[in-house]
Amino acid sequence: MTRVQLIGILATLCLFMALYFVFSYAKVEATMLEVQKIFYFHVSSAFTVFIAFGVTCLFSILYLIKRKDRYDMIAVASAELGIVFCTIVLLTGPIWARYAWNTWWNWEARLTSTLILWLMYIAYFILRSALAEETKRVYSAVLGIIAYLNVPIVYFSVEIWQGNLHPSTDTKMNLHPTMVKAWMISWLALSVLYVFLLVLRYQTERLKSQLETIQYQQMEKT
Amino acid sequence: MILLQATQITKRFAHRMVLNGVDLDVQAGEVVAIFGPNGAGKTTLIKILSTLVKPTSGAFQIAGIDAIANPLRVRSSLGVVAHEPFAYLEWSPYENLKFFGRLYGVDALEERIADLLADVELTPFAHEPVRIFSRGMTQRFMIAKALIHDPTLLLFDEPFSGLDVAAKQFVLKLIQQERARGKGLILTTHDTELGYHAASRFLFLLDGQIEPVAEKAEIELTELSRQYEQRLKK
Amino acid sequence: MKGFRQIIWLIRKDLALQFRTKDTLILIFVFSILVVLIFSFAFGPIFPDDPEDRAKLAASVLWTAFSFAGIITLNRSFDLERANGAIQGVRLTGVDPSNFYLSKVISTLVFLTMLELIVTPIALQFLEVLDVLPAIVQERLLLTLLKLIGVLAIGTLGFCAVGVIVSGISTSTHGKESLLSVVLLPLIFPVIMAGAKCSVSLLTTGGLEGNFWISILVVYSLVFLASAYLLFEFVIEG
Amino acid sequence: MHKSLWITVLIIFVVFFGLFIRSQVPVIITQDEVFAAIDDAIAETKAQVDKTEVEQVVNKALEKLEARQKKRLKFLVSAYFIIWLIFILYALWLGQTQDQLRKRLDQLEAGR
Repeated sequence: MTRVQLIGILATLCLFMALYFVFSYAKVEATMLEVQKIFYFHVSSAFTVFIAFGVTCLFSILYLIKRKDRYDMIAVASAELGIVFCTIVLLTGPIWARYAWNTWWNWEARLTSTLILWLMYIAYFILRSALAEETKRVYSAVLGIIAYLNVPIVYFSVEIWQGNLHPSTDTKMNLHPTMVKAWMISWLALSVLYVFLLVLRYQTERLKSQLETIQYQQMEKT
Repeated sequence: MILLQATQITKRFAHRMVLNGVDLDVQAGEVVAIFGPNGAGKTTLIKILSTLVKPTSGAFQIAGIDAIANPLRVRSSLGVVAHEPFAYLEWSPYENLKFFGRLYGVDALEERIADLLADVELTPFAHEPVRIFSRGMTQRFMIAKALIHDPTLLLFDEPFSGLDVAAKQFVLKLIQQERARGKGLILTTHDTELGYHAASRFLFLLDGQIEPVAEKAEIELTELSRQYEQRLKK
Repeated sequence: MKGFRQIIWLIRKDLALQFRTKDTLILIFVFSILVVLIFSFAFGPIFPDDPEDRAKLAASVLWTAFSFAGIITLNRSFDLERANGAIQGVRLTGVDPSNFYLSKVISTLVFLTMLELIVTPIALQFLEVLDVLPAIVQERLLLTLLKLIGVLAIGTLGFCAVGVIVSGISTSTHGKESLLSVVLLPLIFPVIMAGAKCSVSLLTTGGLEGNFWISILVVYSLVFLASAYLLFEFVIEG
Repeated sequence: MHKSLWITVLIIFVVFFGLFIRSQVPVIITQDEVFAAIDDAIAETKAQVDKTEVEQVVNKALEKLEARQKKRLKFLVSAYFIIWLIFILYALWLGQTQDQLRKRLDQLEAGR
């Protein structure tokens, strides 16, 4: 059994544990009742998005300083995972919205900013695929940093743009201790899952680069 | 005086080694001709030596300054003529020279421009946009642009390609002139005859590696051509 | 000091080249007018009566027109540098990449602000905004217009701060210049949002009292001017 | 990673998730229990009420509550199902890409 498989099994176990805590352990919330349970994975995913894009930014900076291909691979892998978690936030958000406000999309602040974030990093990948091989890594690193600098500004301005529809501060205060615990465990589970997928994605990137090297070597010969 | 010293320069594009351990040095008053077929890495080498492209590994100094760590500092002692004009073709030679001269911080710029344009025989066209120039005229303009700040080391990438006989002779003359002024010069070409006339030392660049050949005093043109043909066949 | 003079010469170069051919100027002028016309046809001839709705319409038209005109300008500007390796010529003079960045931001800003000066009054007239402005704004019409163009200029500064570095990257992809809009628009979302809100506030109250959107514009511009100033070296030098 | 492994994870998820949801639905409240409870309540409060009417109202109320809960659970289930589907599809896709890359790498290595 490889180390990656071990992390994978750990991630799966953590996820099932989180599910147990969410559905059986945590008390049902008073106003939103069972639908509130979407919140555990929805918000945890949103946090993981920040971590993922943060890792992209960090390794982009490291790449610009050290110029190791490894760092670029980690940055790209993490950006892609950020998009995956972003997609989850964007899909579960409307489900919540549909129940709570009877509409699929209502320009609620944090959902809107997540959408902008999602578009930003989709653009990161579109641009990356169009760049020439020599400049690709440096340029996407620059973009990775600029995009992340944008994150707080986007969140802040969207927050002002739209008053708070989101169950933010006041409901959080009323969370039952069991809910807090379930939420922490969900977040932990998603973090472990993030690490696992990051390793998998990074491996894929390395395999791709190995394959390209061999292909070029063979082309040289002929 | 050593103007340029390069050791073990390598350049990898993605997965392809273009340059594989290039050693090179140029003294003042020396013209080094680098012969090589298309795709041998001549243009890449010139781009690296002109600090426009970073090498994958290796080191080189220009006038004693580490050019990889301080590319901005060494650029003022470089004059580069490449395939592309490196200039704004909507502008006239005069406007280009004035703009680049100012950026370099050239003193007595107006006189310098007048002298240079006279040197390359472009005075009558000083105020025409470069875009309408013939290949030969553009090449002369490019050489003038490379010389505007009186650099000590000149890097010419295929300076004769696409020129007619008269223009080739003209460029040859300019090269000799600059050499007489104590400049160092590297030129790349695949034409052994022109290279022989222009240079004082010869090198081959094959498969990303430099092979020293000879000083001009040691070798005849026919022998040089024969050796080059032979190396190409291998 | 030398760096400062170099910036001035680089800006003069940009403006001189843009005015030499004039095609970019004409292009973005016609483009902006067309955007205004399309909105006018879509909403007109009867525009919303409420002054605030009318102001919102005007703000959205102006910011749409100027964002896309800005994208066209940036693409053109960097095409000019990449064509014939002109930018390599500039690099060879030993100009600090950060100074090159600043010159590009300023020249693009000057260029777009000129466009805004011309197009804003025309757009406001076409959308019949001037007639419905509240009395408080009517009294100080000229001042309000100047303030509006000031806000547009600050927004454009933020736009250029990010736009110059992103177009420096995107123009290296030959033939895929349209990528710039996809990459740039999400990044400048705060600018467009804040700029539009400021414009609405100006057109309805004549001022920006109690409006923090202007501070978002300023903060955004400063954050990205500073970070792109540092990062631009990697775009130019690789 | 094997495809079958991920599909197993998905199936286990669906089964467990179904059990969790099942355990939350109060369908265990039967008619008899309702009658008994109403009898007890009337006896305790000694109120003068029409027993059958109360029974009807209580049953109606229970039905309504159950319907609402079913709606809520539908939302909940779809949300978590989407989350798991995305994770598993992404992991599957990654695994498949890796397998293909490894296969081609082996082919190339063997060809040398």
